[in-house]
Amino acid sequence: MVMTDQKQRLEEARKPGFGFGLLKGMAVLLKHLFKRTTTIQYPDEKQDLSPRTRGVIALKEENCTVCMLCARECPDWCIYIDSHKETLPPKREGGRQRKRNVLDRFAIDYALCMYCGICVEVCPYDALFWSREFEYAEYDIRELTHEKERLSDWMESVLPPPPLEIGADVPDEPTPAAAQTTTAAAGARPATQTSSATAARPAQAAAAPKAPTAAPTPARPKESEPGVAAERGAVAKAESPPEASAAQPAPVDQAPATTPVEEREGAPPKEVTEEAAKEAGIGDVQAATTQVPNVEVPHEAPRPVALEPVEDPEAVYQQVLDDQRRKGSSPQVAEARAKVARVKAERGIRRGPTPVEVDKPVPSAPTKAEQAGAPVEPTPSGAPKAEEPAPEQGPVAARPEEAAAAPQEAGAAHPETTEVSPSSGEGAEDPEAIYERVLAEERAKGSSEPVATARAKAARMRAMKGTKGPGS
Amino acid sequence: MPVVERLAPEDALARVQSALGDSVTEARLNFGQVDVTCEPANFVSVMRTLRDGEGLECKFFTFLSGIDRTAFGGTDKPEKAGGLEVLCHVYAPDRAVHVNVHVPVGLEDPVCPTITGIYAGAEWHERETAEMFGIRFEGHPNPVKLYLPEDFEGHPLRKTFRLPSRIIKDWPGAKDPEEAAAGGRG
Amino acid sequence: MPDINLTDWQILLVKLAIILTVVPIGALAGGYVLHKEMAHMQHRLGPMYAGGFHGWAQTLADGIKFIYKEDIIPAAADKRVFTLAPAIVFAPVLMLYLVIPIDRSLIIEDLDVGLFYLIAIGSVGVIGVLMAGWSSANKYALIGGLRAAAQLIAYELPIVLASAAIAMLAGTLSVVGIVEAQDWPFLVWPPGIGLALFVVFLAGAMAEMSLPPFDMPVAESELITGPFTEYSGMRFIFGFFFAEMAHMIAFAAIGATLFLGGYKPIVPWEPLENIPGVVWFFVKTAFMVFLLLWIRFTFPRLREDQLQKFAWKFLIPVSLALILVTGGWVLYA
Amino acid sequence: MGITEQDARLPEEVVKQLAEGRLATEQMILNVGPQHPATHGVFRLLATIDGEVLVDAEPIVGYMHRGYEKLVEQRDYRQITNLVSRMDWLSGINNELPLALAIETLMELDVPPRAQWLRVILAEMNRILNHLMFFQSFSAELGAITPTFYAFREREDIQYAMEMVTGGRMHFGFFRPGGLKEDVPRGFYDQALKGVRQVIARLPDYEDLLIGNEIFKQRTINVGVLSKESAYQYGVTGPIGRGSDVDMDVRRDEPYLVYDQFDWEVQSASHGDCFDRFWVLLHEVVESAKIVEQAIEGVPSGPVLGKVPRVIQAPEGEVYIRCENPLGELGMYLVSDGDRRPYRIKIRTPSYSNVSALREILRGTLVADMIAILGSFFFVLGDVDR
Repeated sequence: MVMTDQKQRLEEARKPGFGFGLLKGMAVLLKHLFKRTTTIQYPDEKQDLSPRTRGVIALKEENCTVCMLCARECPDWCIYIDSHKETLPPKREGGRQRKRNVLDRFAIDYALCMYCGICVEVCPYDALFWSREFEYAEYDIRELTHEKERLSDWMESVLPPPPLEIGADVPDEPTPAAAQTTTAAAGARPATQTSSATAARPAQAAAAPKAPTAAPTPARPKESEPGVAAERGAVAKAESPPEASAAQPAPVDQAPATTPVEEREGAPPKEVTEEAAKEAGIGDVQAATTQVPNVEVPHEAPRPVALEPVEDPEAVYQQVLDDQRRKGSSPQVAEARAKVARVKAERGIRRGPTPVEVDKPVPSAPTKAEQAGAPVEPTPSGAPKAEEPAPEQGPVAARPEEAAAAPQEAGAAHPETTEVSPSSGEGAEDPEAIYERVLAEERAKGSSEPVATARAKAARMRAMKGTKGPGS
Repeated sequence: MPVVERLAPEDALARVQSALGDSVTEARLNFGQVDVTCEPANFVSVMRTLRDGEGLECKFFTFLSGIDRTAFGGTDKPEKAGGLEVLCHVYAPDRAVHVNVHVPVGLEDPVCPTITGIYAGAEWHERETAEMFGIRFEGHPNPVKLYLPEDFEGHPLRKTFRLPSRIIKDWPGAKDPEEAAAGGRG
Repeated sequence: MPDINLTDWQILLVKLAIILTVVPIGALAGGYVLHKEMAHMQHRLGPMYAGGFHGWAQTLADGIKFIYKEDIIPAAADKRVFTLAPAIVFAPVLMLYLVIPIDRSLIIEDLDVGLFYLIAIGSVGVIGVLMAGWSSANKYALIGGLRAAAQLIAYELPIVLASAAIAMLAGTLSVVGIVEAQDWPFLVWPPGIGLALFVVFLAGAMAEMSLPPFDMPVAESELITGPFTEYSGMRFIFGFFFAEMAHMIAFAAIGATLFLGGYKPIVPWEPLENIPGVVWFFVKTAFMVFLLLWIRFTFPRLREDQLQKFAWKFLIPVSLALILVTGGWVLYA
Repeated sequence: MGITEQDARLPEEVVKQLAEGRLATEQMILNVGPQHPATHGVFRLLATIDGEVLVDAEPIVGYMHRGYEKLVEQRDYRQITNLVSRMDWLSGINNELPLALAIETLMELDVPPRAQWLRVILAEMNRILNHLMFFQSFSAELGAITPTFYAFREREDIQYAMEMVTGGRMHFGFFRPGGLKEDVPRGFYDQALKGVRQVIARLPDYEDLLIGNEIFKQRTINVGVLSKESAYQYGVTGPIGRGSDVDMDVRRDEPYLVYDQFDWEVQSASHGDCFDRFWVLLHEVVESAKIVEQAIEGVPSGPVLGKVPRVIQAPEGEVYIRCENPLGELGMYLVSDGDRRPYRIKIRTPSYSNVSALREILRGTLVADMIAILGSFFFVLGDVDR
């Protein structure tokens, strides 16, 4: 009996001792005297804080559309935004005059802020981020109200979100049952209609009903418990249906992009992933399952994406570099991204549109799922390549083959996102058309009027500027 | 001791009903817990029965508080609004039975008998409820404020009490001045 | 000793000067050891910045800081008693150093009744503690002062008895005489008796100095700082921290002298005789300081009544018995 | 001894007692707190002492009352999650749990299995953090300073794992109605395992330092005995209740999340004194560590957020949900009228009920025991005052 055992130990412990307990305690201290200390000498050394650390809120000013969502959701009423409207001349002959909000003031009173992160969470345009910075104490409480200049400075220290742990998934994935029931209906839909985020899902949905615990990524970091990993791998192997892997080359092109640092750097080395994937024989499923956006931010109309053909690594490098610079990334970041792109090009890795090669098509949700970009595996089956000039297909360009190969998996695509997702070929669309379409979509989704308009406007603006997304 | 006898919620309800009989005006199940409503006059006897009653033995006192239902339903459904009530929750550790006792009290001079004689732990809870809702607990051994300063005016958890912090400052999330002055959503 | 003719007064002044420099330096060093030993036993680094190398100047910096702090006397305090108390705590501690032999001839005053003197002077400081507690007009201070007084009464006896046994073994009350009597340190010879006496002495000394686990008079989680709750600045540092450190080192030195053979080598072995007595003395004192601090960091504190019980029902009977045993040893061995 | 002139000025009763040779004593009011090292915050104990004996001790609370129950009525559900996290600042994520469960119950939301398992992991890690904190504060109050630093060292690894996931060290704000805010980052399992295994590996040291220490035993055994009957009467739960043989643990009695899938024991002891409370506290750390290890082994894959409407709006209704907070039963009685803000939430915090029992057991103890009892009552002022 465990209970009596426990009681017995307690009674044993309560018996008076004869002083040996004192000596034992002294021995513990003596033992520690000769151990290395764990102190971090703070101002000289600093702990490597987690990328999610809620240190301070940084503002990416260009992305702010003055939608006021953050200020409205803030429980402490500590965000102050001032703006004015500006009228721009029509971009084309005969077009409408455009109005846009110009941010005059964006201030956060950190004396009031409770660091809950709701503003970061609700921001539909990825203008707010958590930075790990925490050394911004002031002598006067009034000086804790930081204006947008200071907030923008902190963008420098924003890290890309870390890759997710084994078995992570999209939050709004249909439950196994739902997946089954929706299979038929969704299966009929052309794959091109699925949004980027959804693209990753079919295989998983297919696998899910059978083995909810299966399909962890084999790309578990080396330091992980070998036992656990092996076990998991085995389970996954045994349970994941072969079609699943075949069906899932899916480079998920959700594009983080807004974060200044190359997301992929956070991912485990590709080689490891590949090897492990081969071993487990489910590589692609994994890839798809591990990285997906997991935020409840509303789905936004994807933007037309121009996929330029890129062959030569150096060219890739240059192109990405220019691209990044144009977008205003800091030089280091731009260079890092460009290098990553080049390395990929050199290795002949052909991926789907990733944040590097192609910019992020979806302005909101997926951006927070940056890890997505990471260990997506090169697909032997000739899955979408970044080089493929397939502008009409937008983010989902990758999908047709798979859809053909495994219609029932594709069918499991998330119904919600399916509806919302943009039709392909919007690349050719006129900004005004985009505006109208996005507005209609948002309304259909049930977004509130201001949000819908704001999104639509944002979409139009981006279309006009020719940028690829607010995150750029 | 872990739970010795698990009761289906219906059985629990039946037991409570048979033990309390007419002293409660209503008894029903709510998410697996027994909800009873009784008059203030019967409150003490109901609590005593719950604590000592055969097969009930709700000896664990969870909490006592109040609910001001006068603004229930908001402006949309004002017909749903109710009055003020005292809510007491007790639990039978041996049977995992929860009983919520609702005691409606009048809005004008709300009075409720104390149950400190049955559950000693009710002392603080009653003091808190008294200052927060303005409900007087008759016979309470130490009827002074618990949290609030002695000279505090008003009863914060009444719906008529507005949070000053939401009044003195304009809502920064507002898109126009009227909205701002209206104090936003809260 | 060079042949310089000094008057008695001049000699006295020189001796005073020596004490007044050595003791503060010792106390500062003791404070530093306290910080560092505590830190490393607790898996930390302790002070690392002040002075550059491993924060050696930390206690000095602390001392200077305290000197610059405002000296506050509570309005309700009995001012004369309040201001006098720290001096009364500190002075006897200084006087302890008079009779401790650092080497065979390095002693300020080799009194014939040196041991008796140590015991007598060592307990005077409690009067200061009691004065501080009483005059502060603070209830915590009062409780602390009374606890200190009660503690002293209880623990003076075991110390006296243990010292008496030592005097019996050495056959003299002179401290130098006691050291000379130790061919082997008393700790190991007579076997068992010496160790038992040492434990009794240690417990008594720690209680008298109110070091944890006998720190009920200060008990920071109960009485804030006990009698010194209301003190600040210089008075606090001298009455409390400085006196405590100096007292601890003094008792460490006394313990080293009485039980570890003072300036003599740890074992009577020819090669070790070449090492100067000063080195032996400091090594042994340092060991005692380490031991006292080690105990201090490990244990929770006792309760006042438990401490009294421990003293009257355990330590005093045991030390009385030890005197008998020692007497037997002296007679027959 | 005769009565001197000075004595004659004393109160008559004292003079009489002196004349009879009895020693007269006088009672004294000792204000422990609101600023006092042993009260972990602004808690005041109005103690009437006679010498070192406490004749009476009245806990006075409210110095930190922030009016949570009012504040939550002014905020929507998403905002509340971050607010309740701050009630008991040592167990933030456990505070969010009953709120999330209550909303899910009213809205009939399905929580994906992965989210449930991760919730268990996070909640139990938070429990370890909390218990280690009280382990250190209790020993520090008894005068042993060293365990403080060991406990903080152990906490750090777990704390870091929590930070990896939530971005916060105390106020996590990570549970959402329907699941979690986001999935855990890679490397979390390893960090968490490292943390809990380290704690388990070092527990023997703790036992040697305190449990086996004779002085510690003297200070805690048979000190501050809380009877089982009183524990029920005052609604005392958690390690304190279980130390008094109130063998209640919501995780076992009415399993929520997936607690019924793990192999663990409810620790309890029957003497009701400081030692037993501490014993239970320390051994619960092991149990929590066991749960964390098992949970990490078995986390299913899948989403971490179920199908949740964009605006959380609980339908009309009321429900009482309770969870086993590190310090005891944390319950929330949620009344909703269908708005996006709760109509009323009665928050039943464990520390509040536990501290209300203090007065009863403090009577007749010594001043030094008072400190031991306060230390063994493991309360967080923010949780008492709300």
